[in-house]
Amino acid sequence: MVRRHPVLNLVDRRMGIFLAGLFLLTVAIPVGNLAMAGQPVPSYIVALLGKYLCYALLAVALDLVWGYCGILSLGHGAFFALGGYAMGMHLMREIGARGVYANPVLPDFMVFLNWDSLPWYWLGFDMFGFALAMALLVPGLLAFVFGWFAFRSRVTGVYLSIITQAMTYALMLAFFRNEMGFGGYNGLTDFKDVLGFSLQADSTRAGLFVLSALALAAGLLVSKAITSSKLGKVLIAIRDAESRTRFIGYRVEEYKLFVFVVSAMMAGLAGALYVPQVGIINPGEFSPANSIGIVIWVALGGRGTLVGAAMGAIIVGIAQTLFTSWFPELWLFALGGLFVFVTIFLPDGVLGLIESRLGRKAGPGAAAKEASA
Amino acid sequence: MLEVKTVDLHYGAAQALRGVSLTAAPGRVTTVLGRNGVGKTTLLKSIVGRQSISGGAIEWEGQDISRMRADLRARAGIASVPQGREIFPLLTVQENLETGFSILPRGQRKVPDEVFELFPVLRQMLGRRGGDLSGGQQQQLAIGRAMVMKPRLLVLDEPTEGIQPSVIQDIGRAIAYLRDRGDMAILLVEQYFDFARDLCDTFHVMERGQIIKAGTRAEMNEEEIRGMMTV
Amino acid sequence: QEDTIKVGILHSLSGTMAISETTLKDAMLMLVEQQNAAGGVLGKTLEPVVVDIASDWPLANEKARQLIEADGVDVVFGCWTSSCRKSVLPVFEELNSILFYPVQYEGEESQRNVFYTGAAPNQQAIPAVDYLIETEGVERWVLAGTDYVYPRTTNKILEAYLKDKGVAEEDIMINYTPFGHSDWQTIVSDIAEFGSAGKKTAVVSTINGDANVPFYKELGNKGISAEDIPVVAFSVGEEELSGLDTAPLVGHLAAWNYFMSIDTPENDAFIESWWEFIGNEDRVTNDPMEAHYIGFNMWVKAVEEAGTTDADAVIAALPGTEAPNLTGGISTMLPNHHITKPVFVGEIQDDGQFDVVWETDDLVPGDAWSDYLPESAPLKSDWVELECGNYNTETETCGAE
Amino acid sequence: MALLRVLLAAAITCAASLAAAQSLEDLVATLPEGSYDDRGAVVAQIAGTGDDRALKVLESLLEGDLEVLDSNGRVVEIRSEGRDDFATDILTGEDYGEVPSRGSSRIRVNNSLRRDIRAAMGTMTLRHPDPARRLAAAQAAFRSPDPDQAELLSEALAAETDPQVAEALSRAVAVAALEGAAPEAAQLEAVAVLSEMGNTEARTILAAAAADAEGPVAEAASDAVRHIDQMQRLWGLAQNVWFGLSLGSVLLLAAIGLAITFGVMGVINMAHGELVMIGAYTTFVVQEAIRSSFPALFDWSLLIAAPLAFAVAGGVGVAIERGVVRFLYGRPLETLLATWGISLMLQQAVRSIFGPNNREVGNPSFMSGAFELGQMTVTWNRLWILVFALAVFAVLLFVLKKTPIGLQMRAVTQNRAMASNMGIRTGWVDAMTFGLGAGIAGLAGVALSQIDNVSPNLGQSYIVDSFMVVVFGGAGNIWGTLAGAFSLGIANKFLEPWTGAVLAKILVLVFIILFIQKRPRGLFAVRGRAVDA
Amino acid sequence: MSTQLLLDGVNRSFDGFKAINDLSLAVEKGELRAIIGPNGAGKTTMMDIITGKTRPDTGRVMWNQSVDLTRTDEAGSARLGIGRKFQKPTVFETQTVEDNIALALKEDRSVWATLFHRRSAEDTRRIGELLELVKLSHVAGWMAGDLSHGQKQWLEIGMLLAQDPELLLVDEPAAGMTDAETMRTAELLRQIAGRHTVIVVEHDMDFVRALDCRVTVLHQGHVLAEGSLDHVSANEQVIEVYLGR
Ligand SMILES: Nc1ncnc2c1ncn2[C@@H]1O[C@H](COP(=O)(O)OP(=O)(O)OP(=O)(O)O)[C@@H](O)[C@H]1O
Ligand SMILES: Nc1ncnc2c1ncn2[C@@H]1O[C@H](COP(=O)(O)OP(=O)(O)OP(=O)(O)O)[C@@H](O)[C@H]1O
Ligand SMILES: NC(N)=O
Ligand SMILES: [Mg+2]
Ligand SMILES: [Mg+2]
Repeated sequence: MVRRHPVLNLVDRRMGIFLAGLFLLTVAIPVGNLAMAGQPVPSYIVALLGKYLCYALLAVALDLVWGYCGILSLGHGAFFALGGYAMGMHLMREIGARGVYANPVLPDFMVFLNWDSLPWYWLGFDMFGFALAMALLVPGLLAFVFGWFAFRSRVTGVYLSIITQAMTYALMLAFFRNEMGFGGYNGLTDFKDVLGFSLQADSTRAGLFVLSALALAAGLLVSKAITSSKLGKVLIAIRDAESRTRFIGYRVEEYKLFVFVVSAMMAGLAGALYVPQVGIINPGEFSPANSIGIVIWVALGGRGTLVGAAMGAIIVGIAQTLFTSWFPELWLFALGGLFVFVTIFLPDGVLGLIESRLGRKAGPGAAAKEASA
Repeated sequence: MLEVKTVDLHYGAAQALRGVSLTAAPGRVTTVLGRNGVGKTTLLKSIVGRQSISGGAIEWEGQDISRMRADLRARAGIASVPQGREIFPLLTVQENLETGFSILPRGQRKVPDEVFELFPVLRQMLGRRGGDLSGGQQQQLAIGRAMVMKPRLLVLDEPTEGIQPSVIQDIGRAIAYLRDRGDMAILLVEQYFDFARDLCDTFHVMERGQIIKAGTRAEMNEEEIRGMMTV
Repeated sequence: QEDTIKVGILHSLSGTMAISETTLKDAMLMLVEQQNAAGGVLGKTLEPVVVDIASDWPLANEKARQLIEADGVDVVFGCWTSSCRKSVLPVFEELNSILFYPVQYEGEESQRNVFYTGAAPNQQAIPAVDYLIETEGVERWVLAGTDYVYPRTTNKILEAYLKDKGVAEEDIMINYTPFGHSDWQTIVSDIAEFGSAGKKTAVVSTINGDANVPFYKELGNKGISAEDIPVVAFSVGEEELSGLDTAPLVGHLAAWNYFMSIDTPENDAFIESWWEFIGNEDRVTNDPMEAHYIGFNMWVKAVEEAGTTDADAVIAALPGTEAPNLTGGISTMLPNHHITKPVFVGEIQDDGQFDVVWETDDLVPGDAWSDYLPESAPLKSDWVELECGNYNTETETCGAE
Repeated sequence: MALLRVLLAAAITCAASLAAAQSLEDLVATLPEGSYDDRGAVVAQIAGTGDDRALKVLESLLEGDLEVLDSNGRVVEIRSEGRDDFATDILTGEDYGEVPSRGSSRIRVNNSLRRDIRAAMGTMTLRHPDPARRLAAAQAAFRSPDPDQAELLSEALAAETDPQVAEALSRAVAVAALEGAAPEAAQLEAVAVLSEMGNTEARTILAAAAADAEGPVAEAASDAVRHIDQMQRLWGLAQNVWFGLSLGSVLLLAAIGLAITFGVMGVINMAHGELVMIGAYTTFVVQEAIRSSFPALFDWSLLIAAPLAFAVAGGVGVAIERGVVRFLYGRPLETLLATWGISLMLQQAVRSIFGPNNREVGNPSFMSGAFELGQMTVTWNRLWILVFALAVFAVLLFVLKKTPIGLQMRAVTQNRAMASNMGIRTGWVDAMTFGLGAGIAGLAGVALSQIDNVSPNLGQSYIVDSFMVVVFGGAGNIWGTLAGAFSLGIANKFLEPWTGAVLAKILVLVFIILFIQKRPRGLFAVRGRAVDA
Repeated sequence: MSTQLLLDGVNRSFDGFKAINDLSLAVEKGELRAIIGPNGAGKTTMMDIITGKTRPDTGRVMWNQSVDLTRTDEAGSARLGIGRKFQKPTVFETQTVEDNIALALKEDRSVWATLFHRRSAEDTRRIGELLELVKLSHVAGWMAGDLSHGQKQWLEIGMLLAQDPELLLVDEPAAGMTDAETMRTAELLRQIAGRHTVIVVEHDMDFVRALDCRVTVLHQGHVLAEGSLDHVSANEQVIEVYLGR
């Protein structure tokens, strides 16, 4: 038998098909658009797809902690938003003197609130590298501090879920406040360019799209590497019988902290890629409902499957895009109905359906569904 | 009279029972013996309505109950002491016992004195949560809880597991007493050979989802059966 | 060549803002229907394209792009919150299309592709405060608002203005509450306390949306009457009042550029057709609806004048366009893309309507850049002569250049 | 302010002297003309005529019912019946029958004019047979003190029989005494009365007296100010506690249904808020029906709505349980997805049926207004909501702990299969439990309709707080929900004056996060080996 | 030989009920010790205290005369070398029987080590050996949740052995086993003892007899008697509260 490279070992059939599809999209769209006249794929579709891919990465991040370690975070939107803000702050600084008040340093909203200098926490964000690092580190650090306390105190189950929700809710209220220096309710907007490329150029958009796809692929592979290692088995053990895992000597809090931080950084990266593509980051991203939305994507796609989670995010994204245009006044019936339908008729999520159609077993076993709840 | 007729049962694709038949009559103790994982618990689950069967029939007092909901079977007089105790952990001992009231007419909703006579520890612990009891105490509670229902068929899955010797003797005496009263059929799954032999009227030995040996107590050959229960 | 002209309608039909914006969507559908009945525009019928932005601002951005790029609309009427506008603005700029924004806002903006038909702060807040000072003799002020940009800016402008007028620091109390705040006990009793210090006190409310109903209910139940401490609101119109029993609130005030109760033939006709369109005579009209009415009519005129729906031509044609408003005047689109509007102060009546107690003599031109904020005082917007939204009159440059 | 007072006083005296010159007829005829200020002067003159009809004219003007008929220029009082208006001549009482809505124009009043009218009416109604009117008059006199009226007030006080009115009058007398040059004894007496009154209004007057007056009066006044300050601090504390309890009762109501569906059953019921919303809309529908068919029953509307809301929301709950949730036991997290979907559908359903806007739900009279408790104002609706919340809690506690169905509910949620083996009809019990939780959510909706928006967003605004309360209190323990609701309510209300509402809310959330570190299973944690197995 | 485990004057009560009452007990390194006693005597609670699951109200629990076990948590005690089989079998239901054993294998339990861990041939051999021992080889690939009650008990024993702990706390290993298996288990534990310290709780007197070791009788959280099985079974009080006549 031919020995496969360890990275290849990570790619099972499910992941392989998904990554292949992703690769095709990333190559086909930009190349097609640049090569062919008349843009076969309109730029709004590119922007849309880029946005979905960011959501997909966020969903993968959540699935890593929820699907594999049983940490139902109702606050993952916070990590996403923090990553988004970090990038948003950089884009804001990039505007420079092109803002409406032509202030070379202060963003417009600060000028307009009579701030006379940049708050300390805005320093350094003029450098792209710094901002990108912050997009990973700030969510990571928050997750670390939050997780450090919560996991050591053995906060689990709904209690953990609710405090993560409290966390994102508190951040939302805090970011609403103008005094915080993040643009208040309106958030950060009016971005002009990134690394010198105009955000309105189709080529930039295509570039961001490709980057999002790469990030998603990387996120999937990293998550897969984690979950298929022995550590992944420990995580599942924690998910299913936390106390038992301790008795055989695993420091549960360390394991939880590890995935929680990795997941938060992934979410932060998703946020950082999302912001330049949608052109706005505002505290609405911190809203508890948004974070619940992420959970919904994962549940819909198939919890504990990674690829399913990514698909769930994309499916809900597409459904929302289509429904809000097709039946703008009644679409909530359609979306709500979809959720109910999936839970009752597709207990293993959409991916479960597809795979059982193809005659293969989904997820970490049927019994997983029962015990892990 | 309970009649299990060539019952098959599957867990997904795996078959756990293969054409199992047995009867349990009032006034008699029917035992089922067998090694770990041969399907004893599965058989009992199919009788009390926890697992649906895929072939054959289960009749109780002349009525086919194979497709009946579990609570209706309880109403029809079937009570069970499951493996693993299955105490309601957050209900007090008193409340655990009272869950059996739902099938009793209003006037009869009282915990029978014999429960406390048999298991005095339960009386001391009436206000304690079931989940806080020790393993053996929980086992006693599980038996007591089934007795509250005044069943006509009592199904016991390894009732002596985790119980101290003196209480095992009491349980043996209690089963004998219930049997001798004559109005109750008792179906007992046991690993504890001596205990089973002392109580039973008829016995069945299971192996890989099938009954490979059955007979009356008189026909029970210790050597042979012990042999069947070792690998 | 297409035989219809598409009009995008970009409002929230679900989520927190649906409560306000759904009506605007209906109003737009009515205006389009009426215009079609009157022969359409440039001989073509108008085709409304409705989408739901679900009170989600990144989604608004996506939908705006979709309307313009995929559906090919020639103009969009939409948004309520400033965040929505800020979110879609780059799209309109990039794809060079037109947005009509119908809600009163904090100002400090003028964009080539956006036409602001709601009030700028100088068309609402300042006149209302003047009224309270002059007519009610108010000397002490509570500035209460929801914690976001519009109230914050408005209050900043007002604070500067009041201090200019000699109001002392300790006679101004500023209070912010979160969105959807529903427990007003503490704040209402603080207001009562603040107002019982012997000086005539008024509340200037920039409390937004859902929070108003519990606020007024608390006010009514606590027995704080307009005669003791009047409240003047900038975000409470007929629609918000329709969720309230207004009997205890009679005399509290609101400042707008339109009230349903204003007695003009245009308004009567508008209300009649609204009732007919919506099939319910209990439905009210309000200021942002009027703003859409004006904006829509201006757009129709500008298109007719330009002879095309091409964005550049229409943008060029719009400044100077006049259209009757519903209160008997003629509003004009200014070079700064804001319009002239009358300002009214009305008192709440027990039937849920407002009774106008004061109005400006003339229409007030909307000022994009407030004169009361130091940074924006030197800025000026003129898309006709200067072709610039933020021309600095001191450095004589346009924005960043 | 002082200037205003002088002007007003001048106007009144002036009106009195002019009374002979101008008849009521002439004055009423000039009423519609001129600015609000002009109208204010005319009002003072009308009050000064001493004409019996003057009071009625002023009352009608105050109510905004006075209009001028376009057809004949007469000033009439308008009565509305449905959409139709009827006019009667305010002075002659002549009936002009129905008038078209645009056929008359209202004589407008604004706030300052209303104040003038009330002040003018004040002196006329000091001896009015209705004590409420006398009280209003006394209060008006207190607000616009006039030394010239001191005597009038004292006489009224001497003749007064109603203790409440008498108290108000004595206060009015006191301010008047302090304003004018009353003898020292009278002033000291006045200081005592105001000190007793103890609120900020009194404090302001006393502080002014302390500054203006001399000798013992000034001293007494500054003592009184100190006394009031001290009392107010105490009352401030009491008031915060009350606000906290009241906020707590709202949280309790919103959360308590969830304490069953989520706390007891373990169903992450994201549609809980929408069930509350359904209760509120039921109230709305009941009130609409009452308004249009039996207006006399309006005060009973909530009592009628409560059982209906329980039934409607409970019914919807049973439908949700039987239709969806029952397939998901053992997969509790998937109930999150399904109930979220249901909540979206319910929101949209309400939006489609009732429209996206707020609907008006009125307060019945027993829930309107407020009463004074020392220096605290307690609103009736908040008080009743607190009582209601506690009552609902008590009933629920009884059902869960003392009834067979309560025992069965708990048994089923702890071990569904075993419960079934015990003969419990688990399906039925599940439906009843979910229905009970939903029904209680509906009841909460009835109460919340009294203080909040009735809109399709109602549910969304409570869902996060409700989960917070249940979990903070300790899921599965309804005492925990009670304690959680009140402690969060009180914490919030004590923080709010210091930090403002936004920061208070943030701090409460941070507090919850920290608290859960200390007690990872909530305030009233279920402990023991049963749970950490 | 030195004292491996020492309990000294340990008390623990639950809501006023004294589950452990001034309990003192010393177990030597390599010793095999049986603990018997009535239901509710406090045997399981004692194990909870040793493993750090339950904190005593008062008293000392010393490990190797140096480490205070009242301060370690569950993972800490496991890392010191204390392994436990639970009375109620608890296994990782959604993982295979084989993985259950693999997770329990004595290996570096740090996050990094597990992340980069690759199963060695030695691991595989050891897993196979253990599966054989507990008679679960034929179901090695099954989800542990699909096992019967008795099979889960066996898996627990397998996991305990996989940890290769210094001290084995074995709570009712014979429950649910046939008589023959019970004897085999006793034999197994006797073999292990010596190299390992073993504390066994059991109600099956035949099993205890087969262990042939020192027996401690607990009653109401306190040591009632100690000595050989014959010695304690002759004790009137033990017969009264535990064995029955
Ligand atoms: N958390 C708790 N709350 C209340 N009582 C408890 C708790 N934990 C244990 N108990 C009580 O402490 C006593 C000792 O229990 P333990 O489980 O240690 O007994 P045991 O000796 O292991 O009994 P068995 O032989 O039945 O397993 C029992 O009476 C039990 O009910
Ligand atoms: N939920 C389940 N899913 C799949 N297979 C199962 C399940 N429960 C039991 N089995 C399998 O069915 C067979 C019979 O199990 P059962 O529990 O009936 O055995 P048993 O005879 O009671 O054994 P024990 O003596 O160990 O209690 C076993 O092979 C077991 O692995
Ligand atoms: N522009 C506003 N009202 O947000
Ligand atoms: Mg079994
Ligand atoms: Mg035990």
